[in-house]
Amino acid sequence: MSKYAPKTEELKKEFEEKKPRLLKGKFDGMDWWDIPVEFRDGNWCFPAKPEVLEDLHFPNPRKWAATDKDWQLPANWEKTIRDGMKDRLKRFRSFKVFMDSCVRCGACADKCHFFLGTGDPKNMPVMRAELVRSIYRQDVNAFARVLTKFSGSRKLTPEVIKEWHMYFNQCTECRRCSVFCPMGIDTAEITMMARELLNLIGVNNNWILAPVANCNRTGNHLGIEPHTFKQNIMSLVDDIEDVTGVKVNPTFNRKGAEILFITPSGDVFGDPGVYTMMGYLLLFHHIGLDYTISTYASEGGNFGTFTSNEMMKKLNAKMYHEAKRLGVKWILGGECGHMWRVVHQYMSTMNGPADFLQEPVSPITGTKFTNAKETKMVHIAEFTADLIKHNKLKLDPKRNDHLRTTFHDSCNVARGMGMFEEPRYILNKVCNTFHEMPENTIREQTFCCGSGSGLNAEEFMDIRMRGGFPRANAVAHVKEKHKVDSLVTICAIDRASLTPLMRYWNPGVSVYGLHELVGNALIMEGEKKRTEDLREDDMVGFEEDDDE
Amino acid sequence: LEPTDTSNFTKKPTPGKVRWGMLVDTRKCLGNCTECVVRCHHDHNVPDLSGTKNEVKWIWKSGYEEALPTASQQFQTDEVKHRKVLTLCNHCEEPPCTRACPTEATFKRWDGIVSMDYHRCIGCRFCMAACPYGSRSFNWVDPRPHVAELSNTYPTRMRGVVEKCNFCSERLVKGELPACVDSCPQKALIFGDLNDPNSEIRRMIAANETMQRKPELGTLPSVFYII
Amino acid sequence: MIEKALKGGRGYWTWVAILLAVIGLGVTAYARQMTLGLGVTGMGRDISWGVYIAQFTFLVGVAASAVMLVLPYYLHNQKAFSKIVIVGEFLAVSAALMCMLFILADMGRPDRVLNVLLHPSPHSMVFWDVLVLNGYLFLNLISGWAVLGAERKGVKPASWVKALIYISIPWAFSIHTVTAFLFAGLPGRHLWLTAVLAPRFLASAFAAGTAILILLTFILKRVAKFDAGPEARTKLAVLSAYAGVANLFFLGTEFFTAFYSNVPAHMHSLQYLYFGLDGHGPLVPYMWFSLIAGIISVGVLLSPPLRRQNGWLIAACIGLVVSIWIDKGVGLIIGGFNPTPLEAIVDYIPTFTEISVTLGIWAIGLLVLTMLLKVAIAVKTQEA
Amino acid sequence: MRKVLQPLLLVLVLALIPYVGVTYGKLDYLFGIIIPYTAVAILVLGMLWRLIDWVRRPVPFRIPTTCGQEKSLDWVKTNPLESPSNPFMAAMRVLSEVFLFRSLFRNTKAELHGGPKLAYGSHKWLWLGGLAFHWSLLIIVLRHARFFFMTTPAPIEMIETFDRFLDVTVPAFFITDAIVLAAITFLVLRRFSDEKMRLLSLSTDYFPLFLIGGIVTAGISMRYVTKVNVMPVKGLGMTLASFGFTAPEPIGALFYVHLFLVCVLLAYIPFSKLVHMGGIFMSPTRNLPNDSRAKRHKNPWNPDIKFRSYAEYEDEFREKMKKAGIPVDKQ
Repeated sequence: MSKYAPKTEELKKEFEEKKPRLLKGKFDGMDWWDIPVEFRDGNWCFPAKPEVLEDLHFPNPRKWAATDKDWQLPANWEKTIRDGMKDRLKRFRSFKVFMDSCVRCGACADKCHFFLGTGDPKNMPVMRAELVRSIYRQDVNAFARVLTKFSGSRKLTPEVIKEWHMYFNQCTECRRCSVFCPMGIDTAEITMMARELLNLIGVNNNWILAPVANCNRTGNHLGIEPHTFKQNIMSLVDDIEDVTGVKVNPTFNRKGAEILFITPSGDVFGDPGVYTMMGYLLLFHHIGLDYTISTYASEGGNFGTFTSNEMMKKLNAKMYHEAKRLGVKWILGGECGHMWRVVHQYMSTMNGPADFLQEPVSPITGTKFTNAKETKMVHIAEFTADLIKHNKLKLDPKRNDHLRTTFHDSCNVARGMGMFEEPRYILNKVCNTFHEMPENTIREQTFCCGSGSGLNAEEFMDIRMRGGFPRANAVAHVKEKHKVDSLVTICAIDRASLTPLMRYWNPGVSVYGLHELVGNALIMEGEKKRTEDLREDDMVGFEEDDDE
Repeated sequence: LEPTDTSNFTKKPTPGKVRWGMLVDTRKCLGNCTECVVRCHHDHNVPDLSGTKNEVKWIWKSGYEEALPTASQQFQTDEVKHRKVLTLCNHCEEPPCTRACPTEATFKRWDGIVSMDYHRCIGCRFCMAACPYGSRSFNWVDPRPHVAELSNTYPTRMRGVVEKCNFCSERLVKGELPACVDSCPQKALIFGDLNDPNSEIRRMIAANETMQRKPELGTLPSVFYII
Repeated sequence: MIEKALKGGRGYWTWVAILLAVIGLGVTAYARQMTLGLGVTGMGRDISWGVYIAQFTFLVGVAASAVMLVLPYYLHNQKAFSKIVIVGEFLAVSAALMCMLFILADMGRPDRVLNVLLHPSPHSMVFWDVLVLNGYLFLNLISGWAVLGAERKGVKPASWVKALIYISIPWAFSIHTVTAFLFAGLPGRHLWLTAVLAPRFLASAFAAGTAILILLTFILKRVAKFDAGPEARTKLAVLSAYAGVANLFFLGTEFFTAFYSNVPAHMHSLQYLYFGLDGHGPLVPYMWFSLIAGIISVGVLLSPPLRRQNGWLIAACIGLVVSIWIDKGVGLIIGGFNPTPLEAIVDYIPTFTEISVTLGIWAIGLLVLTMLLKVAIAVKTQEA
Repeated sequence: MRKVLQPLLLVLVLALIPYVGVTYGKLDYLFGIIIPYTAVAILVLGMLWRLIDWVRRPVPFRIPTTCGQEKSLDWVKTNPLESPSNPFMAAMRVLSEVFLFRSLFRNTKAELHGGPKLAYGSHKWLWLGGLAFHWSLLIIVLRHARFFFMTTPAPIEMIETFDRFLDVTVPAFFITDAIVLAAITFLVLRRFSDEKMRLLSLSTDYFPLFLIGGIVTAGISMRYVTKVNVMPVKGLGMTLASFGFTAPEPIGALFYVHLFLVCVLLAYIPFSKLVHMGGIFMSPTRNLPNDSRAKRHKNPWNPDIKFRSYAEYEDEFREKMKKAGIPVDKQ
């Protein structure tokens, strides 16, 4: 369905030809550094436009393409890279320890979805790290320099940069590799470092940087201006009224509200994210929550994460800034993967302390969210699970009987937060048919959508479909065994990226946000007789009577 | 340890050339005499655990019916019925014990003696079940504390291995008779080469009617009894 | 898949804790035995094998009985057993492991156990028993694990797995045959010196082992909600019934041969067991209980209406297992040593240490079985 | 193949050096006194430097890899070991990694089947082989204490007792000798047998395996095959333990091969992947508690980044916000 992706049959044939092994191609007699880098349609992302780089004051704005022979690297780029590496080795113990400790045991080798999908040996996490480690040895470890080939060192050349660009844009920073590494080596960390280094010389990804520029200016990745933002949400309010007969009433930038709700902008704009937004609005209305939505801090996500730590901090700072300005007590965050990775592991360190906020307490149940007492930001799933546990919601799970669900543990929430039970608890309470995917593909071992960390570009569809293959394969398993037709996730990027992935590998499986199902199941006060879900699909058992 | 005289081992032994055997003349064996038992157990550092289930014995006296159960008991004299019979390992020609042992710890020597390698034995006691005569003993406990007087004529054994009469093979190599034979005051024990027709034992067997313990089992014991 | 055995609910961990406690008790007792020697047991020079070898003999049968699932399933394609074949295989693993542990416990010098292999003795049945038992354990463990792994992955097991399973079928018969030959090849032990011992071992093994499998299905259904299905249970009940009948028949032939021939040596052991001999009869009530319980249990199993009722079925299986355990474990071993070669009758009573070690080994076996079954059920009932 | 042969040849050459040096060069003192002290010094100083270097670098963010449910709501069952909520449990996590190789225990193997279909089977051979290798190595090293102490310490004596449980050879057979050889063999072969491992292995991955294998082989040969007089070894050990410099008594050349290879290993450790023995303690993904939302983690170099303030935002969009009915700070 995209010119950048091979036909499903072709890809299946490729997998069929190489089974049961995972590698694509023959490599006997070859060293990994001899394997060439090949850019073709579908396996590289368009570089950032010059104007975007200028907006962000990033170096080396120019027009170029990955398929160009000359990438127009800046003068002294070698020195820039080396200095940048030294600097980051000095500031990040993780980078240093990960460079030093890998024993190349290979436990991580078949754990990366990009390796599983492409069969490219350099997509093994250990090899991905070696791309940098081989330079690290050459430049940093004097002893190893003596025995170049013996220790796998090599010089920094433009080809190395191309290789870095290729393979560090085939890592979605999902951290699955680090789950299995006996040393805990996290290739996602190395990818972050490599991307930062590449950004130093202007090798980047427009699909990441354009939203970063947008978010910097308008507060959200899509560049939605405040009046548009409000209009979009009001449009959803109308839809909610159409479906339920209930008119919800969100407020914007309201000072004095108790809670500031922040969610990714995709929930306000794109399919199928908007339905999750409807779920939020219905939930808040159902419990009478005193909340407001900010058009200034209108983005939960943080594409700065995929760019640099500084940019991550810069975009994230708006949350506390707006919360302080509006005088809310605490922040409630919507469903997103990388948003919550940032909030959970980086936000307080970067932009805290948040002394101006109060320790989160649910106004409905009185529950103290002690695990968020420093960040003062609560995940919507924790919030909703608490409500359900205390029987504060009227739910009719039969309303989701037209859906047979399975749950996708989003990488960032799974391996960056450890949130496994709350969404499942909610899901089991709002729908009657939930089947787990195979054991080695869920929870801490969950597979990435293949499009996270800014790799969601259409021109990258080939790699996205390959990278998403393990996840799609797991969905195919439950689809075949349990007739699952709905993939539920709590990640905004997942809702956008899993949809084409399912269309490609598992036609007929739709992607849902968790709170969309909550919205379906909520019995609203004063609602009309509901026959359709939030997507206006008919609900089984709720068809309109012929009399009406 | 004192140096071993290897002169007696100048020739490689020929299997089947010699077969040691013993003839017990129960008529001469006194009922309450235990000289042979005492001597044997002393020389071989056999622990004294008699009276307990952990008893270890190489040679002992049994009742007539117990030693020779399949012999006819009908119409025997009271004296015979109450006679004490010296019992020890029969050093069978077809020993069930060597067949049973899983580690070849029990083996049959070139001279007919059924011997043991105490370092090989795993203590499975399969040999004890195999022996139809009850000739074997297991070291259920550490034997050394129960040896009243340690002798330097034979090494002690450790806990967990099976042991039995060895026809005093350590003495035989010096050309001496077994300790029990040597110690018998009544000369009731006749020891010799069963393969030598001119040996005393062969002549005695030929001259007297002899019995063996459970001959019907086909083990071909090397110990004979004159009742 | 081992991690499956490391997760569980309260009941599971409670059970594991109990087993570990018993194992601790057993290990302590074994340490005492190792330190002080086998003298701490009730065994002596006359009764030189005791409760350890008795358990070993019984458990060899339990291990062999897995073939009653494997054989019909793989050779005759009895689909009814598809769900519990793995249960049988893992029961065999657990039982074989216990067998070897009991042998180790019974050894005077366990540190020299490798001598059996370093100095191989083909003439010794113990040598072959070690081989077949180890082989059987690994055959069942590897093939069961491989089949389970393949099922976990959703693929067909490798072809060599089937080969191993087919090999394990005659191997199952061989382990008990070799065990029988351990006893049957000894001159002078008249109770064992019989051609019927091997088939009797097999019959009792299939009867008791199958009964244990039936009981296991009930336990799994209760504890793990894993039901093998009434069809499988019925088939097992029928197998157990007929094996039980065969076992009783063989016992009857033993009695006839001994008493009709009126050979004292042959009669004495049976007399000692069932009627007492020379004033010694400590096992008489047990043997009669075993006989009666066995007959009743087999009767229930032979009766379709009764065996269809779970209560009766469970009772019959328990009765049959106890009956055969008494007969095969206690009676056979002790009866074989009495009278002694010197025509004496010695009473054997296991000591606390002996019993503790026995319980500990049973606990190890149950723990291994629990964990293996936990893994198997987790794979077979996996939601995904 | 070349990346396998090179380290193998290197180990052989290294083994030859002391043999020739002692046998033909009479360099007992060099190989017995100087080199051991040097190697130990390199090891100690090198590892010290590594650790200091690692510790010196900051851990700016809490980035534990959360492999289990975090502590959130009271009624949610958490996994304190895989997602530790406090430093103690984080320490427990590290220790379980160090002593039980927990993450490797989780290992799976992905295979493609028809369909296409990805199947993930349990794959614990690496865990088992690695665990056996490391634990045997530790026990072997500990057992060497008998050369450096007048009387072997009781705990090590107990280790020896269990290690030589099997009574099959004279001198006593150490189980860990067999295990470590089997484990090394397995670890080497698995790097050959798997296509992925062949690709990702470097020469420096084979070298320590061959080196340790050489040490073990020399040691086993000294004990069971060629047999070396251990009394002067003990003498040398006591000398080294007390920092003496007296010349060693005559010892077989094989002992010096053994010792030299050990010295090479010791000296090699700080400059190789063998630093992983320390690195695992330092790994931020494993040694940090997952409590960053409850307890602020301080970044020593947290930069002050200028971001777009609300005021700037409102300045640009004030009119449109008014038109849409969105509250504004300045009218």
